[in-house]
This record gives sequence, structure tokens and C-alpha cells, in this order.
Amino acid sequence: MRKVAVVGAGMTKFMRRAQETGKELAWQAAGMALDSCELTLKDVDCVVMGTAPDAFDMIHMKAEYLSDGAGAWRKPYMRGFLGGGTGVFVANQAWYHVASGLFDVCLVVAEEKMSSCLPHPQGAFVTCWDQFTESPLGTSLLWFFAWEMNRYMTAHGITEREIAQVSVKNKKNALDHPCAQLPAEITVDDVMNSEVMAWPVKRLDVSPTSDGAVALVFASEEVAKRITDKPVWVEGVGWCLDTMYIGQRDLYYPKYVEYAARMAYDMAGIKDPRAEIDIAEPYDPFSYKELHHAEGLLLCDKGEAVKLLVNGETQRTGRQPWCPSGGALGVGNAIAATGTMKVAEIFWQLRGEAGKRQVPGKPRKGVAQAWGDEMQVGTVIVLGV
Amino acid sequence: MPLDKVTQVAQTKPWHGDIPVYGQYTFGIAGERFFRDIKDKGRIMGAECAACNLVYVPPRIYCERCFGELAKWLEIPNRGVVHTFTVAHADLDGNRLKEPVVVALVKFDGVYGGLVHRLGEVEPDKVAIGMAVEMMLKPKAERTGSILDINYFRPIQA
Amino acid sequence: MQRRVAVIGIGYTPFRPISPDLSFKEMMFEAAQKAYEDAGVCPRHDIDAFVTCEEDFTHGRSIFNIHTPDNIGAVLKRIHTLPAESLYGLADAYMLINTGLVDVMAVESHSKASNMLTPNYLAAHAMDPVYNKPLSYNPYFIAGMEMSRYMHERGVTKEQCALISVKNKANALLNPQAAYGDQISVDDVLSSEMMFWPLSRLDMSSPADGGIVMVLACEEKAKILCHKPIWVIGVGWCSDAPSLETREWGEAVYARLAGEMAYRLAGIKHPGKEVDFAEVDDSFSYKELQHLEALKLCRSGQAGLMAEEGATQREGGFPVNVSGGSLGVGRLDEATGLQKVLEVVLQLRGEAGKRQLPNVKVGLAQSWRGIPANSGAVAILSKE
Amino acid sequence: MSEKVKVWPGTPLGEKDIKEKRILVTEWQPNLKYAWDTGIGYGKYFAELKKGRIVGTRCAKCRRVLLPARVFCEWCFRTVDEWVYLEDTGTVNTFSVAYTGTAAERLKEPRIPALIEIDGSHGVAIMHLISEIDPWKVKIGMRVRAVWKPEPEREGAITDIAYWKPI
Repeated sequence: MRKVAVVGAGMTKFMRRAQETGKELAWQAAGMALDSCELTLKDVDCVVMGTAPDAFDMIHMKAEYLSDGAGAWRKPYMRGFLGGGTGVFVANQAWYHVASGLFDVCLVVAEEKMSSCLPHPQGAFVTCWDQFTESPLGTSLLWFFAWEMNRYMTAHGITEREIAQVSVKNKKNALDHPCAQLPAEITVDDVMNSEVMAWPVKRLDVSPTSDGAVALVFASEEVAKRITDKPVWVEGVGWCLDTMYIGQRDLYYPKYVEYAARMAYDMAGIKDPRAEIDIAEPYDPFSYKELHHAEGLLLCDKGEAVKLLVNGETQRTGRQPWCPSGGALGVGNAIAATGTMKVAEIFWQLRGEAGKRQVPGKPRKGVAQAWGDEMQVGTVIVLGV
Repeated sequence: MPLDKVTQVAQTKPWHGDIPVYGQYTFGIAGERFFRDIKDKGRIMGAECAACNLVYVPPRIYCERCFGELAKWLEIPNRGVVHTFTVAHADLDGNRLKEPVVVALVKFDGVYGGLVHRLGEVEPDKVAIGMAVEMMLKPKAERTGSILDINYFRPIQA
Repeated sequence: MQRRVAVIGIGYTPFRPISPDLSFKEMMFEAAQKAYEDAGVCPRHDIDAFVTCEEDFTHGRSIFNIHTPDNIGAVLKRIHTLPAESLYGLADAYMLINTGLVDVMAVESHSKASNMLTPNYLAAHAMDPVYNKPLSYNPYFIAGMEMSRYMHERGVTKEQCALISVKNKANALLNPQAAYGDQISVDDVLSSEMMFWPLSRLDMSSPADGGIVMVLACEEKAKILCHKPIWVIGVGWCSDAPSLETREWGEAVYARLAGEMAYRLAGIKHPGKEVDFAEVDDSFSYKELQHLEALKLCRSGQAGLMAEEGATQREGGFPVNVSGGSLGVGRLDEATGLQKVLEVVLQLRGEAGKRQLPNVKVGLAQSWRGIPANSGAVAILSKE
Repeated sequence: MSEKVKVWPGTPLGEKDIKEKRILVTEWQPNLKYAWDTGIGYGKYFAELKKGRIVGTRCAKCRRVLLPARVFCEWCFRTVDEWVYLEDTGTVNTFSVAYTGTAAERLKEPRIPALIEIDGSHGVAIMHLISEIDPWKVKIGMRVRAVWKPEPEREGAITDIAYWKPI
């Protein structure tokens, strides 16, 4: 299989409301990514766009609209889509654009402008669920997370206070992220006392809605070695989608994440992810999700993630840091862009370029993961140096 | 044994729905400035890419061809030519228009791009590609900062 | 070196203006079941990855891929969605198989256009929200403007465009799957309701419902599983400037560049000679002519004359849209591109019934993303 | 990389910037309307709900009950074999006490959305709402029964069940 490397990354601030249009955000991130590896648009063979539902930007076929901002003018340009899992999936897609042998340099741009959706970006989700049997109930996005969190807590006897520590950790990590939207020093009590939105989900368990863009540059081995002495290799990719019928499966465990992770680990030759993975960026749109996903990523036994958290092993200075970036809870959740931000974070961490966020001990292998749809999608990428 | 298919029209029943959200869009960095200029000063501005030797209308903050940043803005004369046009006989709801609307892409001299708008003060069958037209703005008091601040383009009388 | 990739199975439901007997899920299932039967594969065991091509608002569901895996046998497997024309799905599968990660892959797309009650608003919703949307025009003005400029630049006449509608609707009469076959005359087209001058009602295709699934495989698997593999020898796709203001209005640049990419992969130097027939996008009559020129399947500015001479008729020297195209079959939303591929596969297999072309070896399928987009894809398929 | 970049792009706005018209915005009502074909499976599911019954299907190969009713088994990828009528009682699989509506608006009285495992389905759940109980007394594993709308008010929809109440 052809070797593929990530060679550049860029991103905009994550913001509740950006003045920039989606195109402008895309250009800002993409331009920065190209600058970072000293390539120009001429060097780019193809472009992959990652952006979640059109209902956020409120533009039908929004990838078409965004294409010039993403640098796709007169280039092969494709948009991959797996709901909230899109951000990591497009990295996988860029990998196969290059690994196929068709292209040498692929620019990935992930953009989201959720503030365009009124009365509130959450309203977009009511257009997601099954139109016949689910949406007519007035189904809210938060119900799903509340159900899953409740099921997860009940299955393993985990408490809300324990889960709250994810928010505390990630918002604190985000204090060191220059693009973060909601960095904060908060306590478990702050989380517990925050407004109940859909019990057991409280306001500080939830990531914000965001506008922002992130871009990555992928290159073939030959090009990567020519333009950088610090390529970060794509070692494994995986993606998997479970049935849409939510009542047909048990929410306490994300089997789809496990399947996607196994695909990626198999490809990367990873036998024991707990020992071999140095840093992880599991998707954390809600506090419990980081734990839930870490279990799916096989970074611990089922129900055990919370122990690693409570012991401090997942802190930036811990044995295996989770979400050293600050994650969706701290940096912001510009859906597709957030997944790609996680890939960018692993890229920066493995190159030792994460600044104040740098995880000590020269990490060599990292995994980024995103999740999406109706509690259905796992997308995973393993990077290494 | 497989289940029976739907075999009678009476058994069919659609389920109705819509998209119960709407869009609110900022104009962006370039759009904000472009429409403020139209609203307040009644002029069209373009943005130049020196590397590609292009002047963008509508102006942008980036060049779509080379990705360079466009910092230099310049005023564009409000006279242009019809690059292409159509005579629309149906409205957005699909209804027949009583008075057809001539929609055109108006290009300006030396400019990459142009503006899509309607033509006014002209019979549809008199319109031709290459026809010289000028921009007709709404009175300043009625301008809100929108593409609709331009009322229409009309032929320049020779 | 590229791995060889073949279409080893096809499945589709009839293309009809409405389809109230099936939900979209049941339609996807029917097409998938037929494709897997045709390929002799079990999706649960034999297929490594799936791709579906659906756009959210076309189907009225955001994150449409939520609703896809069950219907094509992809639960807990690799499956993703491209909110794109379905020919992009074929290209995507071509890439994935070429990585070596995947050996057998399914591509799905379907149309439930009849379920979308406000199609003008749908296309309008794709326009630039600041510069174009506030004008609130019927979005098909874009086709009128494009036709106008294309005719101006290439000296094509409205009569020549009308010939395309006449040809494709007549071709569709021999296609049992086509919804809009008819015997019409150039006068019928010219005298049909004027919509967006120069575009008349009969220059425009009408929507249809239908589902299509294809199974693709690498060479080793294709040779084991299939006695009539049809090889995908080239794919290409391209986006030109999306904005109405900076795009090219006369030439279909996206089709030219997508075509060049596909020809390069297929090792084709003289498309007009090496390709035997084509299914190109004909969402509007003039689009067929514009695309033939862009794809270098005729000399620049000659497409209209070629139509007049009858060269693109079923019996002509270079048959185009023998299936009936979108004008004759109906426009299948995102599935339109796969319908083009379907016809090419049927012709190359020799399974095209009464409309079978004699001695065809290489066929081309091309698609355009639709109003108001400015992008599209190309696939070249070969018997050998 | 993070170290090299001094200024990260992006121009954040506050809600006030828009409310007080400090920046230009434009709005668009998409006006997208649909009539989705219910087809065989959901067509029957709705017709039976109108009659006050919950219907699923069964796959003879994996023996699972599929709910809501559908005509093919996604796991075995084959058409199913029979309709099965289920009880209108069930067990709470998981639930929430929701103070927010679909567009994040705050509700005065919370709703209790739940996944309810329907009796006779061997643990397959449907999405619905619980009522007639203090929200903080709801428990996973609680037994509930459907409260149907009066027959004349039913339209063949999931909302023909008004809500579920504790047994």
C-alpha cells in the first residue's frame, strides 16, 4: 500500500458566530495549511471537503458553494459525509485519494458555519431523525445524548460527578489553545450546578455550537520526504456505520467505534492500543462521550474509562492523554471542523509543535476519532512518526 | 414467505414534512465592505489580484485561482455589458409571470466576474449579448446594504 | 500502476415519475438485492465497503447517511455518503479499490424526486445567500443564461438543441425503463411553452424516481465472480468556479477537465475515435451539445452540426444517449450519473435489448451536478 | 505550527452585532416541502397504529423482531417473513428529563422522552414519551403502558399513541 503523510495543517478560531462567510473561513484555514508546508495551490492535485449537514450553513449542496474557498477551482473535488464523523472521515478520504495512486497532494478542508441556522443550530437536527417515527415526537438532539449517558451510567454504575471531570479537564486543556471558544477553569460543582438541559445532561456537559474551519495537507511518500523532514504518517484508517434503528441496539457501548478502531489498528499493526497509543483525541461533544468513545477505541475495558480519568491518567501529563487539545468541549464544536481539528492536534503533537499544549515525552503514535449520525458512526485515524 | 407489496392505490399514503429552520447569513469580510460601499457611497468596488492580474467583482478576500490575499480595492465604473441573459417567464413558485423578467450577467471592463441582476427599461426582445448597460441604484434612503439596493441595469442610450 | 476495477453487478428499479408503492428505503433495498444477485455476492460477507450518493435537502433529511446502511446490507461495515452526483461514487470506489484496502465495493444512489414538492426552492437554496438568493428568481434562469451564451459563442441554434430532445425522447421509446419516451418533432419543442428564453419546456428534462446499485471489484475478484466484467478504465471529476459571476458560461470547463483526467487514466488519446458511444448529461437539451464539445467527442463548435447530420442518433456514427438520457428516462437527482453508467454497462454486456448497439467496446458516461452547480464527473468503461 | 502563527484568523461576532445591526445580514426561508412515500413497512405500521395496534415484522432467519415494522432484515439482508402484533406495554430501556425543545428553547414543564422496549419484541425499543408520573420517579426498567389518543383523533402516525404511563 502506498504510504501517505500529513504534512501541513491550519485552522481558524472557533467562534459562536463568525463574520466570515463559510468560503472565507475555508480559505483562511486552507491557506494556512498550505503555508505551513510551503506549498501553493498549484501543488495541490485534489481537494476533499468535509462539512456536516447543509442545514447548518443553510445552503443546499453547500460543498459546491464552498469549493472556491477550499481551493478547488478547476480541480477534482469531492465531499465526504458521515454526519458528525465527517471530520475524521475526510482525513481517511484524503488518505485514499493519495493511496490510490491517482494523486500526490490532497488538500482537506473542513468547514462549518452553524450560526447560519436559525432559530438555533440545534433545530437542524430535527430534520435528521426518521421523518416517520421519530421527528414527529418533537425529538431534540439532547434526548439522544441523555438516553445514551443514562444507559452508560446505569450499565456501569458511573456517577454524574465522575463524568463532569471530563468537562473540567477539557475546558482547562483548551486554555492553552489559541483558537478555543470556551476555555475555562471550572470545577465539578460548576458542572453539577449548571442548568439541567435534558437530565442527565447539564449545560456544562455540552460542547458549544461553533463556526470555524480546519485544513490539512496530505502527500504521497515521495512528495512528503521532499518537502518536510517531519512527515506524520497515516498508519491506519477505519470507519463504520451501525443500523439507524436506535431501539434495535444497546446504547451503553459504541460497537461501531470499536469496529472502526479495529480496522485502523489492524492496518497500523497495533495489537495493544492501550500500550502503543501515546495520545488520543476521542470525540467529546458531550462529557461522557469522551469516556464512551475511549472504550470503543479499546483504550480501556468497558466501563473502566472513568477510572483512568479519575486517576489523572488522561491529563495532558498523564500516561495516555485524552483530548490534549481541549476537545469539542473546550475548543468548540464546529462539527466536521472539530473532527479535523482533532487530526490536526495529533499532527502537531507528534511533530512537537503543539506549543503550550505539547504533551511531554515525545509522543510517537496518536489516534483521533469522531462520531456521528444517530449514535451510529465511528471514524478513526491512527497517525505515527 | 415475503410480505405482500402495496397492491392498491388506496393503501398508499405519503407523510408530509418540511425543513423547519431558516438561514441568516453574514456578508463576510469582503461582502460587508462591498455592500456598505453600495449603500453609503453608491459605488461598486472590485478587489485586485496582482499575481493573476485579475480584478474581482464581487470583491473577495482571496483569489480563487492562486489563493493569494486580495488587499487592494478599486472603484469600478457602473457601466458594463450584458455577458449573457435570459427572459424568465416563471417565478420561484413556478407560476407564469405576467411580465417576463430579463435576467443578465453584467460584466465590467477589465473585470473578472460581474453582477447577476435584472434589466429594466427595455423590451425583452431588444436585449442582446454585448449590449451596454448601466447600474440603476435605489435612492440612498431606501438602500439597506443588499444586492437589491441595485434596482436594475438599463441600456445606455447611444 | 493502477489496479484494474470492474463493474460486476447492476441492480435497478424501474424509472417512473412517481413511486408511491415503495419507501425510499424499500427502493434502495430492491435495487441492492438485484445488484447483489446479479454479481453473485452477499453484502454481509463479500462486500468490503459501500458508498451512497445523496444530498440532504434533495431527500428532505439532514445527514442522509443515517438512513442508508440498513437498506443496502452495510450495517456495521465501511459505508460513507458522498453528497454528490453518483458518478463521484463510482470514482470513489475506483480509488478505494486502488488502495488495496478494499476488493469489492457497492455504489448506491436513488431518486425520490417525486417526494420533493418544491423543487424550484430546492435549487434556489443552493445559490449564494448574499449575492444571488435575495433576487428570488426561479433558479432555472441559470440554464437559460447558459444556453444563451453557449449558442452565442458556438453558433448553435435553437433548432439544433431541439433535435436533442427529439432524439432522446425517441430513443427512450426503446428503453423499457424510461419514463418520458415519445415521438415529438422539432416544431413541438420550439412551440412548447417558453420558460427561460431560449430554453423552452421541452428542452428541459423532467424528474423521475428510481434506485440504482452497482457492485465493483478488483481484477482478481472480478474474474472469479463474473463472466462479463465491464472494466472501469478511467474516471475523472472536476469543479469549476462555483459562483455565477466568475464561471465560464459558454464552455463546460468542468466536463473538459474531468474528461481529460479520465482519458489520461484510460490511456485514450483520440476520444472521438477510441470511444464508441457516450451517455452524457442532457438535463437540458443544449447541455448534451455543450458536453460533447467539452469531452472532445466532436470538434469545437461542431456539436450542433453533428446533431443535424444525425451522427449522434442510435444508428449514427457516434450514438449519444441511446438510453434516452435524462430527457427520455427522466432526471434521477443524484442517481443520474449511475443511470448513464448503467446504460454503458448494459450496452457493453450486450444486454440492451432492442436498443443494443452493434460492436461497441468502449463507452463513456458523464454527469453534471445540476443547477446551479458547475462541476461533474466522467467514467470510461470497456469490455476488455 | 501553533508556535509560529501569531494571529489566528477569524472574526468573532456577538449576538448584539446582529441585533443592533452593526453588521449586514440577510435571511432566507428555504420553503422546502416534502411528501415522503411511507411504502410497505411504515404504511402498515401507521395503518395499524390508527387501529390502536403496534405491528412489527419477524425475520425467520435470525428470528429477530424488527420494529418499527419494515420489510427486510438489515442483518440478514433478506425480506422478512411475517407481521407480528406486539403488546402496547413495555419496559423503559433509558430515558431523559428534558427541559429543552427541538431548537434548544427552554420548557417550563419537562418532557420525559424514553426508549421503550416493547413487550413481545424481545427487547426492541421504540422512541416515545412518558407522562402521568413525577419525572424524577422514572427509572430504567420501569413498566409502562401506551395511552392511545381517542380513535377519531388518530391519523395513522406515531403520535396516535399520546404517551406512555406507568403500570
